[in-house]
Amino acid sequence: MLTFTIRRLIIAVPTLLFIAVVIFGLLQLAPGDPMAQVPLTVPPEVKERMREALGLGEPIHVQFWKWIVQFFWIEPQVFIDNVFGTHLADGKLRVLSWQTRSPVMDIVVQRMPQTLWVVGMSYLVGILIALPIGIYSAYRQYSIFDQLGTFIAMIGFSVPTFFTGVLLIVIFSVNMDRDSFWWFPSIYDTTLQVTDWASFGQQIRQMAMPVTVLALYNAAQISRFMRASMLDNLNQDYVRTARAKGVGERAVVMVHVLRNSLIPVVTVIALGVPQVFGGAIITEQVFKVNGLGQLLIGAIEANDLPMVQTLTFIFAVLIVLFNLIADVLYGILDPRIRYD
Amino acid sequence: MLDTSPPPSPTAQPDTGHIARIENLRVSFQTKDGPVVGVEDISFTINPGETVCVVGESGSGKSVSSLSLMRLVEYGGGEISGGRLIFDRKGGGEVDLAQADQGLMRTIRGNEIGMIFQEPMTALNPVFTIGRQLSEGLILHKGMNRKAAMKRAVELLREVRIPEPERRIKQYPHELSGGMRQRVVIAMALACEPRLLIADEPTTALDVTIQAEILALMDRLKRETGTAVMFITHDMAVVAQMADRVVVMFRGNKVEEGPVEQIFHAPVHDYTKALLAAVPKLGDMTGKDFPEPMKLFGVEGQDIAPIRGSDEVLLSVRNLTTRFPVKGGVLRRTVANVHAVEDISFDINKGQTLSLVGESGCGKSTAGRSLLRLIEPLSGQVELGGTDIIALNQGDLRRARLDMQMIFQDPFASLNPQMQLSDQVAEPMRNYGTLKGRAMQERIEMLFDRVELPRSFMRRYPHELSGGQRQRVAIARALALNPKLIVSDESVSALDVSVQAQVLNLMMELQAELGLSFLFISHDMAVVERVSHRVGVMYLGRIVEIGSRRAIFEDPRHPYTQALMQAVPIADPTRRKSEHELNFKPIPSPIHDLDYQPEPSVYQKVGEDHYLLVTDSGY
Amino acid sequence: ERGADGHVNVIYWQAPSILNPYLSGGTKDIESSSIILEPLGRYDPDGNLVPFLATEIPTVENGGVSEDLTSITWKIKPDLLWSDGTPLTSEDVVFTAEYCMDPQGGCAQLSKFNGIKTVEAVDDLTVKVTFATPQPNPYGAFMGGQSPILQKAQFKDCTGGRAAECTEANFNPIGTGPFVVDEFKPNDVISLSANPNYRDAAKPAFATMTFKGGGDATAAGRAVLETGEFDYAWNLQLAPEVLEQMAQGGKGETVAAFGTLVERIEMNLTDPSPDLPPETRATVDAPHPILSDLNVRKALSMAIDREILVEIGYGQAGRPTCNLVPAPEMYASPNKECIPQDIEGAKALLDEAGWTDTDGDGIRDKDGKKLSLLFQSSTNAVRQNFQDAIKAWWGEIGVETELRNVSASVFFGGDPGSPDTFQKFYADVEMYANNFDGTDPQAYLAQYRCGNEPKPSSQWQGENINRFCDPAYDAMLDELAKTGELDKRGEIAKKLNEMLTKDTYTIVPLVDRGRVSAHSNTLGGVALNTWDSELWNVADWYRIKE
Amino acid sequence: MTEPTHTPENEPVVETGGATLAGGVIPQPMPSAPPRSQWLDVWHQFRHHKGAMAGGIVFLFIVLAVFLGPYLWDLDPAKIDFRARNNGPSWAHPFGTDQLGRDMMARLMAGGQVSLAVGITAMLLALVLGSLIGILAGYFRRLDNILMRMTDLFLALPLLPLLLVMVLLFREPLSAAFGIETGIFILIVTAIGVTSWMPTARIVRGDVLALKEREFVLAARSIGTTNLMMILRHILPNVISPIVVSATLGIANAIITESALSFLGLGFPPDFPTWGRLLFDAVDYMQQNPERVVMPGIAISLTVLSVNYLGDGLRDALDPRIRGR
Ligand SMILES: Nc1ncnc2c1ncn2[C@@H]1O[C@H](COP(=O)(O)OP(=O)(O)OP(=O)(O)O)[C@@H](O)[C@H]1O
Ligand SMILES: Nc1ncnc2c1ncn2[C@@H]1O[C@H](COP(=O)(O)OP(=O)(O)OP(=O)(O)O)[C@@H](O)[C@H]1O
Ligand SMILES: [Mg+2]
Ligand SMILES: [Mg+2]
Repeated sequence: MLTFTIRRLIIAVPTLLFIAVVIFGLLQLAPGDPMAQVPLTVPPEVKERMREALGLGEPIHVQFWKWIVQFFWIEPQVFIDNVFGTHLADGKLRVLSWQTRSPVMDIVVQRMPQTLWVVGMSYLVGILIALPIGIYSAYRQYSIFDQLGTFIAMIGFSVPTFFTGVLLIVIFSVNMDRDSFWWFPSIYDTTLQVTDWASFGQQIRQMAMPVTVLALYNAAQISRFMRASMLDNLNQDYVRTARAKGVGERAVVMVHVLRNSLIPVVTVIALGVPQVFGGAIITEQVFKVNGLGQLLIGAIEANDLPMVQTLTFIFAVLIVLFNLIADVLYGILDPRIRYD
Repeated sequence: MLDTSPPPSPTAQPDTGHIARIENLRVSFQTKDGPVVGVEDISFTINPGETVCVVGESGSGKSVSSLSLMRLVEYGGGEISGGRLIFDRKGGGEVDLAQADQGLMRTIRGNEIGMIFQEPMTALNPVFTIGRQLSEGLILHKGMNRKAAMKRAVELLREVRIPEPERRIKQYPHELSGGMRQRVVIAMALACEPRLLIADEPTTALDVTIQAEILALMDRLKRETGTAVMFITHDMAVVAQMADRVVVMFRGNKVEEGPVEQIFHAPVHDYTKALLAAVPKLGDMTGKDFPEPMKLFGVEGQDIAPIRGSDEVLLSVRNLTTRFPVKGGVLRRTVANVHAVEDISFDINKGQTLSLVGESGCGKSTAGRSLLRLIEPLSGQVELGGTDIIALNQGDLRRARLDMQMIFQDPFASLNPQMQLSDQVAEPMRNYGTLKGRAMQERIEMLFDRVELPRSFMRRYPHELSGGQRQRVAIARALALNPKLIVSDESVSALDVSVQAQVLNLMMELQAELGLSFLFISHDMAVVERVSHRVGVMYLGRIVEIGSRRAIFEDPRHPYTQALMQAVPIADPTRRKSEHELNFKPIPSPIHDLDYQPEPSVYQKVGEDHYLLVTDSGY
Repeated sequence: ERGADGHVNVIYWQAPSILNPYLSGGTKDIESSSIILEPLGRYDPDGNLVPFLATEIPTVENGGVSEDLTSITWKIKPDLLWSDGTPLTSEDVVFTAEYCMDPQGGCAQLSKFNGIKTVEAVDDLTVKVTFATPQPNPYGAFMGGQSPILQKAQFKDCTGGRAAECTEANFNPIGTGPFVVDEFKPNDVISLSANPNYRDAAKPAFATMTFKGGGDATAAGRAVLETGEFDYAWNLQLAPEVLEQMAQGGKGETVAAFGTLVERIEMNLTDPSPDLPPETRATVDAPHPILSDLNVRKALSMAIDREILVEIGYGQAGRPTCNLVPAPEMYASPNKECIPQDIEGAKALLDEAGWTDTDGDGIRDKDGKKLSLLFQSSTNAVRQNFQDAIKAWWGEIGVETELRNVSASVFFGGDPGSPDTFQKFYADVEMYANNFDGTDPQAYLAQYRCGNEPKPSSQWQGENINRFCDPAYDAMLDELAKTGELDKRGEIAKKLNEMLTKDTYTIVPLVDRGRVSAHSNTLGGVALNTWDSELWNVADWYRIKE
Repeated sequence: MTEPTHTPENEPVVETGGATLAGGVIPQPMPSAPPRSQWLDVWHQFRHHKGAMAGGIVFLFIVLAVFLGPYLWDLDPAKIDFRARNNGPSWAHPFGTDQLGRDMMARLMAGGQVSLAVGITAMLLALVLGSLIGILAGYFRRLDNILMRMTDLFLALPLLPLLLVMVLLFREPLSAAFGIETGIFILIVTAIGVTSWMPTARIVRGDVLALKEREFVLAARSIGTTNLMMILRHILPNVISPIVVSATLGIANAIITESALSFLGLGFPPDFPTWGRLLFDAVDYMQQNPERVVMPGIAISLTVLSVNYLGDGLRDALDPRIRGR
């Protein structure tokens, strides 16, 4: 397992480099121009000047190399500087966003809190409700509970968040009285600092709706996989053995069957974690959370290539990492799986 | 429909002191061809401290009855459609288990009734270590903490004669040999010292020495704690050794019941007579050079001719070595190696049978699999009819497999749970396109007939069968292609002796007709004696003695071989072996450190076709 | 009294990315920075010039502009302080010009400084701008939200190529405006507080301000009109009935004002057929087989009911127009001819021009050429409604229309590699909106000069989208550039406008689009301004006490 | 003892293993019906699955309503009627009208045709791709790394630029080759399929990794099963349940993604209604005309729900242990 992990980590380097190249190529190929958002009143020759100022005139491989150097060499130095108070990166050019003309990484760091609070929390909540529902639905297949769970999960998955989000806003922000307990803000305040109980309460309130919407969506998906996988294992002979030992139904299901059913669920969850960092574009937009998802979509729309490239690459690193974690977990969950 | 009506039950007496009483049990299953009755009408009792052996035809409902007693049939799609299952609980009160709710059953299962399942591979949870699974019941019923339970688990493993239990306890089921798994299941059932132990063919995968030790263990338990045992087996010798009373089952009914001597010496029912007549006895073949088919009960004009085979070498194995890594630590790194097969060499001639016998876990299955390259051996040469198997690429290997087939030790695990039996048997023919359409259909039917499976089973799925029936499907599948070599790993262990006799005869017939060769792996010495031309005795990964059957059986030289012969039980209740006849030798382990360098095997010729290992084998 | 009214919340559904308008042309950035940075003068809601940092607007009359229109002299109000307490001087103004005119800087507002020869500080409070040629409209630089004054001290190391590296300055510019930045989270939110050194001691009334960005117009509208969480929402481009419904929330009200933004259909005078080689496709070398016919263009315009378009798309924020330049008054042609829909007339016109339905499939044709058009636009709910409606009307007069919508970031992206940009115009007609900065349409009209069309040799850059070319038009443009008298200018501009619209139907204006914004019932002092930043007068905003 | 009463037809057959003694002391039980193909069997089972049948009926109903409905309700979904804008349900327009006065019922039916076609085809494409790649990666160790790294790559690619590039490269050639509508259909389906197969692939691979270590796979290899047959006969039926779940989720995903694509200009022309787009357009009108959001929402959910139950039925039919219960 150790050698496997090490080998995979080594392979990850060329993989990621390749991904970086492909992303870069894709972004170059994709139609669009950083000047798209500049009003039409700005004449073309001025736009041309602005483009040049962004470094767009340089050949593509130079642009790519610059990004590589900035991302892999200068940004880590900045990180070290921040941690240890050194001055390695002083005066060196960091990866700069074309929209804001500021270091991309600073904005990413700025976006982390709300992304984790909202998207991360909703993922966590989603998993926490999905697993029990999936397990119980499988255990009591076709019971009322299962049917209801199926129904809600399907609605949750097939009704897009741009609808459920707005629905919640209409119910809880528009139609509730501003002073009632059930009123929730429709606009997320990213400047809110949690310092005491009151601000914590406020934070919870403003998270409530986006988290609900996203958690429903996540839970729907995970619970379906959990249920299916449990169903596959509930009838195996070892379950009978466990029962013959006098193990309670709870333990039979939660220990013996669950462990055998976890592989697909682990996969789905591991696939979802990078998405957390990718943000939830629509939900963020509906509730104005302005997390990483909004950052990415905004950057794509504005053709802010350094930003898109950096965000996507960070995303790629997480994907590779979490897929590796999933693979390692497979080996731990099912000792029969071999990777050598 | 049946000309058998159960004799008046001797248990109709007032029920004082019975630990369990089964009355008119009836169990049915839903299959897509309509309901099927697994057990039609069974009644018998089990008294404290008593061993009741249930014998009978394969598929007669033995396992189903025992599962009913545990109320586990429901989970397998069965339904107790009639009868009562009275169980006397520890506290005194009697309960009808057939009516009990699952909550009550939970406190009884494992604690008051322990069960050893017939197929140990599938019965163990593949993702938990042996230790974890063993300790579970202890923690649950005995209120032990994890550490104490683990300690007890190690003890239990030692009791069931598993070498190096500290190490094994951390292994997973698939890393154990068939016999070891069976012993784990036994240990699991014994863990809480239940008042009633249901043992469903607990020793089929065990060699005679370990079997004897396990039987002794159960006997001791019975004596010391008054545990009652319901013992399901096909091995009449074991019945003779163990039983107080015997229940004979046939097609879902009890046909005869009585004390063991009575059953053995004065059987009443036709089936019982047939059964006893079919029991192979060690020594039957003394003086004969070649194996010959068995005389079948009730078959006239059987042509019994010795099978000579040829002198032409079909399979030649040289210095075959296979090792498995033992993983340890959080990172699951290789910390040691299991020297499962260590430098073994042998030949098999065309049309002949080589039997491999030996202690459970000594590497027989691994040897069989390695030479078919189902496990990649570490080193060695294997030549089948002139082709070097080890050198083949995957495509050629597949073609070569047309000539070599394997019957797996654990038939349930080796059948695809999603496929109908007919499709499973047809698969090899489809794979190689040997037969098609009608011809294939006919062959499948023929094979089903020959292994004594009703054709109506063709549409069933593996889990709808009894253990023996599954084994026969596996045999039919291996025979489908008419291969040149069959590696048959414990292929008749789950069959009742009468079916076993027929299946063995079938195999020998094919051998005589088509010149089939067998590598026959078995624990049943009487069967080995019956079918083999040559015999190899394995111990701890090496062949310690190899030679013609006559030489080995009539003149065993190696101390292990001698011990093995000694331990063979005799199918006669009057000639029971006592416990002190057994010598409980500590069992060495095949697990060695990474830097361990084994010596090569060197043999000494002691007879015309009789070789003895001179290298230290650890015995 | 300054800071007495507490906190005010503003929401812009587009989030500001930078607070330096010289580095971004985006409206969101210009408007957000206008809270902090101020120009010498601004346009008021009626398009009049009003002094801000200057004492007065220089004109020829008051001698601020030289008679020959080649220089303009600004006088700065005395005793102005930057928010850091240092005095504002003419050096800062000169620096601002240098900053933007630096060739390496990529200044987005460079066109404001067009034609400037020198900018000199005459004394501490006087700045003189000299032009190379006479400028009838010398109010480009230092006027309006696009070109405010930067502090030299803060930006002196940020000129040219280093402009982008000054994140700190770009995010926290020191200004003279009513608020200063406390924290700026790019593309998200700005926290501001009252400028302690603001020139009017009583202003601003609010102590702090949150400027939130992101989401969409619906959400922004809802936050002001229905939930009351915000006080001001910018540019609520929503279907009128949706806006109406929101307004029933009772928490706020909408305000509308008109500028020069016109939603129009552009006719492609060149052939966009994919069968043509890339060098000639959609270039002047290949005239359009159908749309070169004036009658067709006219008929297409006649079939459109602009009143209904306004009703379904803009409500109070739109009015039908036939002009490319709808305002200011003096430049706007009175032409209203196109407003009544005339289906029958259109049919007759087409019949007359020889476009008849010969094969009976309901689609007109001529010389084997079907009257079938590809109509593209950017993705936007209102535009798609327009497309659907126009398609239906054109269907009535026997014109087949295929619709296509393209993501705005691609459509307006100008990537020469993409076939879907509005400049490339690989379609027969397309619809979008455009306007001009300030109140003078000269540059705007000059876009339609011969040779200014996008073409492969210019990397498809160019503003003459229709590939219109008329020497007479160009001649009049030259005349306009030379004319200083306002009445005369107005006349010429009207003429030019009509040449493009009424006379040739090269451009078919549809709707004069106003701006709708919303403010809460308790926010006072809002004066919606379409000629400058909407936040031009935040200093005057206050809380209405119940 | 409660002896169950049996009618003669379903008299249980006592078969406990066949004749024990050849030559037959006891007669062989009669062979029953000849073996049927496994798939017939699955079909049989499927037909008797309550959920699957209900799902099937609903699904059929939706398909019929969407494809045959327009013959009964022959209002033109593109017919604009400015006088009837934003009407609520009435006899003339049972589901009301939209902001241009178009009949919602007709649009729902027209939209359904596109959404169903796109949803199902794209889902199938993603499913086939995902399962294929997942199985290959899980089964062939040599392919594992390259295929999974490719999956990583696809997971990492930013969706929007990818789609934009696809339009850029393929819209005109496809339109030229297949006509505009078919061309766009192919483009959309491929775009959705190509960008949504990765989760399926990873999930299937995970299951296959565990599955291929099972003994019956070894046994199948020993009887000479080729890799192809191994996959088809042994692996695939055993990983069907995650695939089925992916299918249900995939169809919902495809329908929604289609509507998102139209914002990129990748979708169908803007005058083409689809469920996703109807829903999206209606969100702004949620307070005035709630039926406008509710109807497409129900249509999508019902489709997904019915496909889910069909999938459940298939899964149960393929699991011999559940069969017959
Ligand atoms: N789930 C099931 N569905 C249908 N039939 C079943 C099922 N389980 C068992 N049977 C049938 O019930 C009968 C009794 O099976 P059982 O397992 O009790 O046999 P057994 O006596 O233990 O045989 P063996 O010695 O071969 O293990 C067999 O004919 C078997 O085919
Ligand atoms: N996959 C594996 N991983 C690790 N160890 C294994 C594995 N398979 C077998 N072994 C070990 O190899 C040794 C030989 O096993 P094998 O199955 O060949 O025994 P056997 O002779 O067939 O025994 P039995 O008669 O009990 O079936 C045992 O110690 C077993 O634990
Ligand atoms: Mg059995
Ligand atoms: Mg074995």
